[in-house]
Amino acid sequence: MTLAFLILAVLTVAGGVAAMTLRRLVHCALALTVAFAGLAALYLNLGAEFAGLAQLLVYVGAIAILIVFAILLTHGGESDPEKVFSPAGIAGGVIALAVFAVLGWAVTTSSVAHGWGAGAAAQTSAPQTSVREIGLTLMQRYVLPLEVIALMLTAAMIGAVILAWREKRSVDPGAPSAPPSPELRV
Amino acid sequence: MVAGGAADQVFVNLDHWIVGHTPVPLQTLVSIVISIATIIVVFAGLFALTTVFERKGLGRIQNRYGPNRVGPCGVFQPLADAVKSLTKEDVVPRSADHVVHYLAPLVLVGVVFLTYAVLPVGRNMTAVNLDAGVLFFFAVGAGTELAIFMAGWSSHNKYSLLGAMRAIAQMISYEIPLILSSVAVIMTAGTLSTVAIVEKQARYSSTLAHWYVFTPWGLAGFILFMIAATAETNRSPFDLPEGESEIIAGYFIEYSGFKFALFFLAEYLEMFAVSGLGITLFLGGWSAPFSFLTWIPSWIWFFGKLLTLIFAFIWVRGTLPRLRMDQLMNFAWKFMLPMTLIVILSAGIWHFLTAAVVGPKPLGAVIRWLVCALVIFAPFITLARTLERGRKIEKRTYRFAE
Amino acid sequence: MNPLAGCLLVSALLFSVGLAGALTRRSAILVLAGIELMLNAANLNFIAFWRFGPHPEALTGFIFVIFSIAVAAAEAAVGLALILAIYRHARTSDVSEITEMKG
Amino acid sequence: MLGEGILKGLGETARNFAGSFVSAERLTTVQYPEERIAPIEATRDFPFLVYDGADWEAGLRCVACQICEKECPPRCIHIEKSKDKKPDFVGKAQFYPAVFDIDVAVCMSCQICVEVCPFDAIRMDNKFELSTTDRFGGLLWTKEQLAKPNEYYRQIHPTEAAETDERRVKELADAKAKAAAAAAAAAAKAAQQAAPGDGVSAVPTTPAKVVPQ
Repeated sequence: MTLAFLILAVLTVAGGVAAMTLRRLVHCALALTVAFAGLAALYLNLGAEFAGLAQLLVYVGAIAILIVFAILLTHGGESDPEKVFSPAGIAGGVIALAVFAVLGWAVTTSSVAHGWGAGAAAQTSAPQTSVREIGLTLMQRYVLPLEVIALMLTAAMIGAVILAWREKRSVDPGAPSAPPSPELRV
Repeated sequence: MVAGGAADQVFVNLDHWIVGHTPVPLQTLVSIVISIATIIVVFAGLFALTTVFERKGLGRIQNRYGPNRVGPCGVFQPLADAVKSLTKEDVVPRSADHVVHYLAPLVLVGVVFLTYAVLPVGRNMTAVNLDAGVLFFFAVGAGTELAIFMAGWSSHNKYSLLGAMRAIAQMISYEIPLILSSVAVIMTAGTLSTVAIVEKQARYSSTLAHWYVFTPWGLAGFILFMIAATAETNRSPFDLPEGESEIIAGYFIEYSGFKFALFFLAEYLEMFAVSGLGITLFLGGWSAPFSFLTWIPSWIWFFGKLLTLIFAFIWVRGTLPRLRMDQLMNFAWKFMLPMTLIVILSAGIWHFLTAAVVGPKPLGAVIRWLVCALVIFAPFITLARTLERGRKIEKRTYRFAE
Repeated sequence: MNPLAGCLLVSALLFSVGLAGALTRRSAILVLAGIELMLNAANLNFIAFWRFGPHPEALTGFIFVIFSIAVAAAEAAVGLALILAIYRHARTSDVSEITEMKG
Repeated sequence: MLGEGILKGLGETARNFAGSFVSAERLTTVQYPEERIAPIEATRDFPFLVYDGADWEAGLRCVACQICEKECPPRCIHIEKSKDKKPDFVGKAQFYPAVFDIDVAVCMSCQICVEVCPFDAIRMDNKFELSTTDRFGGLLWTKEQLAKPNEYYRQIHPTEAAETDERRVKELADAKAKAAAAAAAAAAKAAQQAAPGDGVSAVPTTPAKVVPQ
């Protein structure tokens, strides 16, 4: 439990909390990015260099940008501050607190955390894993999951493209007419 | 072989000497501070030089002199610019999101400086020798997009938002060919570490170095990499995000004074960083092209190559007009992406066409070269033909002008 | 507190924050963001167990995280495309207003 | 082939780049404060007042007729007539401007003042390095600042000045002839008075007033 770990943990959780509570959606997205980056730094701190960098590349470089784009394309930047939380807000918060209580209780009392953690606490240096080893493991032992993931990514890409494809508006007089397409606004 | 002699390691020895003379508990800290300070000073200085050389070079291309007033031949021009930008009023729009507006240039410059950590600027001269160096470069570089978005959105100006959206769309599109063209090198070198990639290229068979740019896939990959890098750093002809004629300055339209200077700095630093990565991946990093030139210090080689690439950037900027948005996107997805995939294929073929397959040295090497070149060139011709067939060039007719 | 328990606690906290967000926020995008946070919390657990577990050289947790990141990327892409499609249809991305399945 | 045009363009710019170091005629830039292009003769910007002789106050051609003040479209000329008179170049007693100001911040260099001046007193200058740190006083030019010798005028607009000089010489000659004629007439009159019945042969028929062109 080093100081660096503590600082990064606080940063990450603060980013997460800010992302879930701030009023403007773009601020939420930026706070979410802080949480993602903090997690990447936590991975690096734990010695998982490749995973940390992959997290940074995928989450900060792609997902955060995607979320930002989605916010702007759905006019999320101008949501009125009255209706940020849903009516079931308090119930949700209580459920989350209950989940945290259970998880925390499990962590603090479990023998796994104490047994392994106590044993590994002496093992201060991170296990040395080169990118080469990771690549070989991926290509030998986990080659089938890798292929499945590749297939799934392709399917997801095609699906996302089809979903985002602008549908042809059928002329339906009964349907409530959409407001005239408003331009991109913050 | 003591390549480069004493001059080669002069900075490394200086660093060791300084660290050796500090008290032991402070040594790590001092070593880190020295690395950071060196990177900042050297590359910020290079930025200052580049601004004046770019303006002079563009001037020469347009048959002008360029700046030549401040100091001898105008070399103190950056100093004058610095004084100007530091003394200008820092205007922040009233409706801007102040915190994000303030943070955006800082995040941008910080992120760009981070990417320099893995660049080997000379033998034993890498700030951090990461096992996943190239991945680190791209992962950290992804932060620039977010910083640009922050700048564009927080200014609360439709032009800056448009510029930011353009910049992000462009950077994401061109990041794919950028990474894919580096994949060919990573595949052949078998490592993600920038230091190891350079060391793989710093070997010599007879006199010629094993630079990847001397292979057909390396040459094609290098060209594709540099095109993608130009787009990635928003430089002309891909400078749509800041197109003056339509969206004035794009995402930094509402920035003035020192913050504007920071954006300017970040843009150039990005260019140096991505050029440095191109040098590391394709042009042999700090190594000399011929074995009889190894007496020149390694850092001179690196910075010489960097200056050459910067000149190429300036040259291209002085030549090509700005693209249109749809042309830009079409180029990325219809040309760059397939070509980079073909380069990866060619690199794979190169890897397996060893001497055992194609025969002994002189003839075998030629066959290997030709086969790999053909694998790239034939699809290139086909692709170019296909793209040109779809392009209709007609005489324009004007409805109202005539 | 030992390092593993610390990691697990941070992860639990992050998971609860994500869960609270996903349950309470009205914006569909933030619901998705909350789910991403929960996924990330799970990833942190994998890394922690890999790091402090008995067999770090087996790389199981590590590889799982890499796969999980890939899945998260796919999930985000499809999820946001869905939100866009719904927004285009219903002119809102507020989950408490999207109550009809009729198109 | 794809990329051919780009290479051609790069070749062109490379030629420009290298050529600008080799051939001087490629670089058309004039390094302004050190080198400068001589202004062409018809160049004009702001008016000045012409004077003859060495003393500017005595030689000022302006007679404060105020035609230019009235004609000036942006009303940038301000003239106050003197109370007394002084002789002009032909010796006739004329008013002179006690105050003659031009606000060059307002002047639009239309040259109408020059066109209408019957006395060739106001002409256009070609001096353009006129920066000042004083927005109000610095741009309001008084009589002292406006007065420039005729030699200066000849120097900047030689053709125009030659025409003016020629006309003025003729005017002077005419005036002298008229004066001589008047003197002759006076003498004849005196002689007639002295010896009535003598002829009036030598009187010239030139009009009394010189019509300006």
